[in-house]
Amino acid sequence: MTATTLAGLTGAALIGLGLYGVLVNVHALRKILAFNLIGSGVFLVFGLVARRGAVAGFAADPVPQAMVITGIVVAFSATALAIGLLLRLHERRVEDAAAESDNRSDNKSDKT
Amino acid sequence: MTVLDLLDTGLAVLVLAVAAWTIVARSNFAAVIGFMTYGLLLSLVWARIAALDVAITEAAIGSGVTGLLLIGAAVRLRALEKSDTAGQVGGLGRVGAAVLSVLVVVALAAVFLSAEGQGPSLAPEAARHLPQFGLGNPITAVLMAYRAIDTMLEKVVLILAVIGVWSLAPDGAWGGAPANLSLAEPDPALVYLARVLPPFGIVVSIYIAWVGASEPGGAFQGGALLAAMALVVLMARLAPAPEVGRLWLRLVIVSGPVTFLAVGLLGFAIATGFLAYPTAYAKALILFIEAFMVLSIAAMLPLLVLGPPKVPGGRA
Amino acid sequence: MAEFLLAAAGLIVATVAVGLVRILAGPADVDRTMAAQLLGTGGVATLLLVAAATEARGAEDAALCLALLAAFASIAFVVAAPRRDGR
Amino acid sequence: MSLALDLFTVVAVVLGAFFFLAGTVGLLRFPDSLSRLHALTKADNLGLGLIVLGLLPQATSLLGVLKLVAIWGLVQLSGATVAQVVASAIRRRQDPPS
Repeated sequence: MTATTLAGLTGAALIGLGLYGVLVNVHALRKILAFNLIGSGVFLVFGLVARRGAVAGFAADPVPQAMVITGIVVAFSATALAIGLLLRLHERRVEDAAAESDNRSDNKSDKT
Repeated sequence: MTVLDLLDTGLAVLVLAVAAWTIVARSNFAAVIGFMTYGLLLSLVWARIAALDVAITEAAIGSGVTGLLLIGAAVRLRALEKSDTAGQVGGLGRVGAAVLSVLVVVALAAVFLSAEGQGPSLAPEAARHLPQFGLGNPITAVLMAYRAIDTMLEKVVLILAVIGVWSLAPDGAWGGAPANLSLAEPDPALVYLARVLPPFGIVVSIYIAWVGASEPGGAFQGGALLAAMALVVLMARLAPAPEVGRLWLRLVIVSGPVTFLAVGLLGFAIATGFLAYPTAYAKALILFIEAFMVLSIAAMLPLLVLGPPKVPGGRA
Repeated sequence: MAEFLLAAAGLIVATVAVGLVRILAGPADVDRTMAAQLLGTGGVATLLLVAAATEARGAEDAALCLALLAAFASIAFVVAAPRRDGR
Repeated sequence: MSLALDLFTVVAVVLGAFFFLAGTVGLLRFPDSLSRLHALTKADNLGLGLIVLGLLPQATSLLGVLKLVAIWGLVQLSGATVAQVVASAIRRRQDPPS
């Protein structure tokens, strides 16, 4: 078994692990991590595809590899935005909880 | 089985073990540290399958900016972690998810194992036109010439992410500065590192970006390293986080894609069309674009880590 | 020579991999960080050995990136970690 | 000549790998965080240092030599800083400010 096939199988296993994590983990941060595992698994599959395109003196096909680099950048952007949203949501929850406990003294709050 | 096979197998097992740990770890913090380790191991795997460009990207971003982003989030969400057990997936759900995941893995593995031998390849095609651009690294040629529009739009995606993160600011803080990365007074040793490391870091970033024309490396990798250096300075509080309303900051951010677009449009006049380069100046133009891309990447990645503005600015 | 260098690389990966048990066991997050730091240094060493053995173009540059960012993760941890408890 | 250089490489790399082993054993076996940190710094300094030293004769160009030395220097700097910063983090945890 070559390093390349091994990397492909690792990619497949990572996709599976990530899928399990996205489905099972409750915490949103952990879902983001798991989603990134799926992403890097897919990238490794691209690595396999690139390596299968190794012809006539080339170590690998550059096109899938370049796509992986673009993919890593976009995945990072998406992760950063997701974490930004998550943190803001958390802040709002804390603010709402604080406001609710303030209001509780004078009127009955109806929790949504 | 040779030594190299053993090394590869060991690496694969390690990657999977650490990945599994980030799924099952009890605390978010432990999971995040696992994820940083995972990025590092992954870059070793990329180095082993002849994808050094990707290995450098993964090393620069995986062990740098991503880790800081995730650690910051894990710390701020710590309170949430303990209370939030509602909606826990039950035993049956877990078994179902596990079965589904195993099925996916088996199906994918079967496909990969059945696809033996040569696949379709664009490598000769990519290499044939290399001299035309004066480049030696086919990946840079793919990124900057053959599929230049992808790379340009990728930078636009980064800008959109920055705008998205900024737009999460509370109303009063718009145009102000993001919160500090460190909560307390920084350690003197860290301040020392933040003074000594960045000069070396700047040299290495420029080298990686420059060498990308002929060897593995490139603009994004160089920019990500530069971004990490900026974050070291910010962590040591040698410089304050910039106010997001500043004009210079916004100009730096858009400089990369705008230069790319301008040169692309210039292609109508001096070459055969949009994003085409005249053969005589191809390498010079590509490096010109890359220089601005390094700058805007080095500005955008730290901004994504810093998060939305929190402190009201002077001239919002 | 190449075989020897690769064997050394394999040995170092195996060694620091065992050290990763500290990531699982902890007990404190600071111990986990130390294991990650050891893996970082081990990764640099591995890349250098593989670069010398297989003459893979760019492996040294990847090692250079890792070396430049060697302190990054640990510092990020210490800076972001809450003050009182490290657990 | 080349045999002597190869021998030098083998000895230095083996020693370097040994220090990685020692660092890992220390990280796993030592009872508290500060002594584990002590073990870790040995792998950072001596382990990588000896491997770089061993690889120097195998370098094919001046740039290669320069890179190896730069890598060692960067890891030294980072390792020293991390040891300081982590040690004070451990201390803060052990005796919280009153």
